[in-house]
Amino acid sequence: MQAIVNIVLKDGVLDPQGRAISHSLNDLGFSEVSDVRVGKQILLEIDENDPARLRQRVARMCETLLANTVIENYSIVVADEK
Amino acid sequence: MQAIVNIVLKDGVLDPQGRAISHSLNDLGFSEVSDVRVGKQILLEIDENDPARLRQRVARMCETLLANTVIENYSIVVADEK
Amino acid sequence: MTLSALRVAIIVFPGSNCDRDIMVAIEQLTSRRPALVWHKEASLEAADLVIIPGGFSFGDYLRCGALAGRSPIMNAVLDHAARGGAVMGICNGFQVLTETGMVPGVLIRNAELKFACRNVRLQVCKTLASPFTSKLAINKNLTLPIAHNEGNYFAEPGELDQLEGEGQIAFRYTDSSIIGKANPNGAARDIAGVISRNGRVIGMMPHPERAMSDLHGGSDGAYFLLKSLEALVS
Amino acid sequence: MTSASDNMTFKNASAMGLSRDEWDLITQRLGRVPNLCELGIFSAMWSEHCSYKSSKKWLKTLPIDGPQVIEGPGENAGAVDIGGGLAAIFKIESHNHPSFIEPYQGAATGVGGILRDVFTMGARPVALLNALRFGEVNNDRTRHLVSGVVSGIGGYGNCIGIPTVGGEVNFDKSYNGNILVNAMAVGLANSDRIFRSAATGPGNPVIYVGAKTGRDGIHGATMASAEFSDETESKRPTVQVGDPFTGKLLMEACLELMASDSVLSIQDMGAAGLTSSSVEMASKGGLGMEIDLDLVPTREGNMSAYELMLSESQERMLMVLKPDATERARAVFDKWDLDFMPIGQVTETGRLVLLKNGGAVCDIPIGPLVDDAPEYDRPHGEAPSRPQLASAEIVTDSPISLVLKLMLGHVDLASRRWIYEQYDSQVMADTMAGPGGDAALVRVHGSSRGLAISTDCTPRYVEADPKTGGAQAVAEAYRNLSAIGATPLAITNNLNFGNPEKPEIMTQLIESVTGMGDAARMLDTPVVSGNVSLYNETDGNAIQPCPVIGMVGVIDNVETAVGNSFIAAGNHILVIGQGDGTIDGWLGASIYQQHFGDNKIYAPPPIDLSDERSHGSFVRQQILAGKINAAHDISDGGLAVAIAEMAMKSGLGANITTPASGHLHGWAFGEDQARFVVSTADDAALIAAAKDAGIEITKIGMVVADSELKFGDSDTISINEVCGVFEGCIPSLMVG
Ligand SMILES: Nc1ncnc2c1ncn2[C@@H]1O[C@H](COP(=O)(O)OP(=O)(O)O)[C@@H](O)[C@H]1O
Ligand SMILES: [Mg+2]
Repeated sequence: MQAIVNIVLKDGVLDPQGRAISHSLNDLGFSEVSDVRVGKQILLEIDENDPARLRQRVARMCETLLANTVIENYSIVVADEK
Repeated sequence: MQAIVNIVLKDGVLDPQGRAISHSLNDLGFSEVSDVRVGKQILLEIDENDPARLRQRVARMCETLLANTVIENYSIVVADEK
Repeated sequence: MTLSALRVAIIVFPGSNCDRDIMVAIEQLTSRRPALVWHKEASLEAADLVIIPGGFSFGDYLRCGALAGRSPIMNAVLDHAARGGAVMGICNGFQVLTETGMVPGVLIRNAELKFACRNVRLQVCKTLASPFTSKLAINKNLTLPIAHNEGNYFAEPGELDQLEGEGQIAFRYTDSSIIGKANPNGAARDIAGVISRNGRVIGMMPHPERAMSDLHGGSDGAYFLLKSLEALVS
Repeated sequence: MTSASDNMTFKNASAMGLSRDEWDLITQRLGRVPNLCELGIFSAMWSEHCSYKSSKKWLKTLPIDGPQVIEGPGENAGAVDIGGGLAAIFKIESHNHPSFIEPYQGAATGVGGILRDVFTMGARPVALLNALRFGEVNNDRTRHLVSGVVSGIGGYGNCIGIPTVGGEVNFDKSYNGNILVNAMAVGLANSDRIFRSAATGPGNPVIYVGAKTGRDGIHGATMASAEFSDETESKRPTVQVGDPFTGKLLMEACLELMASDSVLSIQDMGAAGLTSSSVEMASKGGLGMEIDLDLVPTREGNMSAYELMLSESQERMLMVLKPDATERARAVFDKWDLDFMPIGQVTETGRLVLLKNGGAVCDIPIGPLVDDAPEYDRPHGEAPSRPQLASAEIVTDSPISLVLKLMLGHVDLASRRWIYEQYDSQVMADTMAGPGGDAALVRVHGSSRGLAISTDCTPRYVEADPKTGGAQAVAEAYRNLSAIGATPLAITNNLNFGNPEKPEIMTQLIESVTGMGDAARMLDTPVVSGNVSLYNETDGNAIQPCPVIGMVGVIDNVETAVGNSFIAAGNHILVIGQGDGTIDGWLGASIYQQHFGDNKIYAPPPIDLSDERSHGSFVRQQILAGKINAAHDISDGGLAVAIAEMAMKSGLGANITTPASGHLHGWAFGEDQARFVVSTADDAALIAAAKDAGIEITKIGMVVADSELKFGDSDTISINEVCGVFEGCIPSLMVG
């Protein structure tokens, strides 16, 4: 089964990358863009058929490795739960 | 309005980061993980009220800047269309 | 034409940080100071060689070279190249060139996911006619420094075959007594530098401007640059 | 002005780390109780970090003068004359705690902060170094911290384009819960164009430049007190995130503006952000300042006065401009896409007045903030006396080559390549000797002059005997500079210690500062800047004390410098600072003891400062005279390790004559001080010169073409084999 982890910076944490992209988009004529934040999306292929257990395991992975919980929040999407 | 752009590497494009994460997860005891791909998620705040036009503009941003279509695929989620 | 008549323009983006280094290197060889051109300029004065220097243009944000590749000055650089003008992209400059499609392929994260700063040994490949290789002996070895986080050259296997077939690979990482693996970043087929189909544009990861004399620990960079400049004036 | 509900009590002050006496002093000086913003400002200015309240008394004992000194401690960084109308401007600073919480960002912002200290003075930064201490290496947490810190240092330095040319790192379990990340930056300026921070000219505009202010790193102590929160907005401590790209733009913009005649005074916003920058500028100028907080550029909504004043958002500066320079300055910052905002003015009142929403939210006299900052003479005792370890008690008779292999695989001796290859050590194209040598050597751009730089400290010596250890750190840096042929000029220091409220920690601090001062005086290297980091403890256990020295020196012609790699077979190998008779070797507190001894703390090798001075000068003179073609100081691991390092770098081997009697291991691995290994083509001339100078010297062998080290007649090991151990250690530990 597949799981997707979306990782975004916590509110208030500076996102210099987003700021630079926002500037560039404005310069390229996309003046309607007022803010950009950049996150990560991690797609996991996992041998596990039970969506609940899958979600639980992925949450563990986020806490141990995938997310830097000091500055990032994560959310998990389990494909077959959708 | 908000738009989200998800950017993933095309199949066949090497993903060193995904591979390293996959290894690490296996080492950490998550042996059920068989594959990991790392993508980007770009959250845009845009002054535009028409979802269709929004999507069209964001697609232009992707083609001009946000994605490198040689190696990346992108998909657009427009918040209020969901 | 003499070397001192050669007009070299160096493009400067916010975050470029090897612009001065390559300027000094070129001046050392030609006795003529290259022009520094700010990225917001829309036009480029006539130049015999345009150099896109190393550094972290726009902080390497989004993708290395992506934001720089869309700067106003790049339209002028593309026009220059379309007219057959010579362009050299070093390190971040190489990344800018791939982002704008001026040379094939892309540069992704180093396989070991670490920044790598050290000397590498390169082998000069047999290429199509190009000022950047024509005066170098085929199979000659050059020792040059690298310093990058995204130098892992990638293209589809079919495209790689084609690049090899057409003679568009300028340099490969090769075995060395230097400590560490020959290929420092996982680049496909050990590719360290490629040239465009017309031979006039080169993108390379190593930094010749950091190997200009024995005080730098070697002068192969001076040798490579001098041979390229000589080819451009002849 | 202060609404009653906003009145603070001692409880609030205590939550911000202030003592009862300090609280009483504040209310007495103000003649009333402070409000939240005012109290925050007092607590920040009177914190250990800003006020040096525990260390000030002792820092005053350090030598700070010399003909070379242009600017001593007190400014953002120190400045020394290096000749040719130029000044080297440098400082070291710690970012220990943030790096433990978030290693990448903590280390990155540490580098960004120290760079701002240097370019604030009008200097273009030309080199970065660091001093790192981590816990036991066989530990996932340590690995995580090492890789995060190293990539964070590289992440900032590589991007901004300043080469990281050297540093040092040790591992010890006392750092398990409290790592040390000290970053040093060195810059160059014309000696008559140095900028300072004292505000001048009442009525002159105060300008905010750089990045916008967010809620980054706001004073952690207040987070505990929920009653401060008049908004529901999260008040959790947010980690400061470095933005080297903006840092680069800020550096270029500031240097461009400072080249014009516009800036009167300038100060970066480091610890305690807008608070310390405004207070320091006003206080140094003996003036006041009025700031309209509504004008401060922000990236988050609804920031309170308290948050605006205490935020530690990165890449920001405060400047006082000449009255007519505002538009010229604005154009420069526009070009670099940076915020530029006049937010107030210099006043004559001697008060800090902050306006918000049309009213005053702070009105306090600046004098007490700075002059009345507490200064403590904390209780201390005497350093414990340590037994001497006799070599006979510990040596074995294994062959030197076998012991050498073990030693070179010790994490404190092994190659640091895994670390320093992640740093761009060559950008700016003036690095003549980067990491891997004794001192780093950076050419002054466009000239033949060179700056030599090294960071050093041996915490196990400091722990065993803080006075000797403090002196040794200076002496080792002095030796590292001398070994490349450079003349040492001055030092910066970073005092990393545990909780100063414990007498034994205070003793360590005082004794090491005393040793450091003695050495700095004897070696003519006054202290021009520095930083103190206290309370480095977890669960009541202090770190091994670590007073790091960063030393800067000069060499007139970089071409005359030598490295620590053998040059040619047939050269002679000699030890300077050691006579034929000295063969017992000092093994107490050595790396050899760590391998073969017990866990007791023994006396470290004694330091003879006059020997350090004369041996260092001798080596320097002989290098400049072309009589020495390679030199390496003897430090951790002793003579055999020094020789092995010179051989590994060159690929050449060495035949070494071992002494006929005495303790072979003491001879090979003793850490006696004030010694160098050198190679020369003309041994007779060098020996004669040493005799003339009254310096002990011993010929111990020859450089050979075979890639082998040979000790005595039959003990041989290939360079490949030692290299494998030396280079393999850290990479394999990092894999886990
Ligand atoms: N953290 C580090 N960052 C950069 N360079 C380092 C670091 N640690 C060690 N080095 C480099 O490795 C070499 C050996 O370090 P060290 O053993 O501390 O030298 P020494 O004993 O001469 O002081 C030096 O050139 C030093 O600059
Ligand atoms: Mg040394």
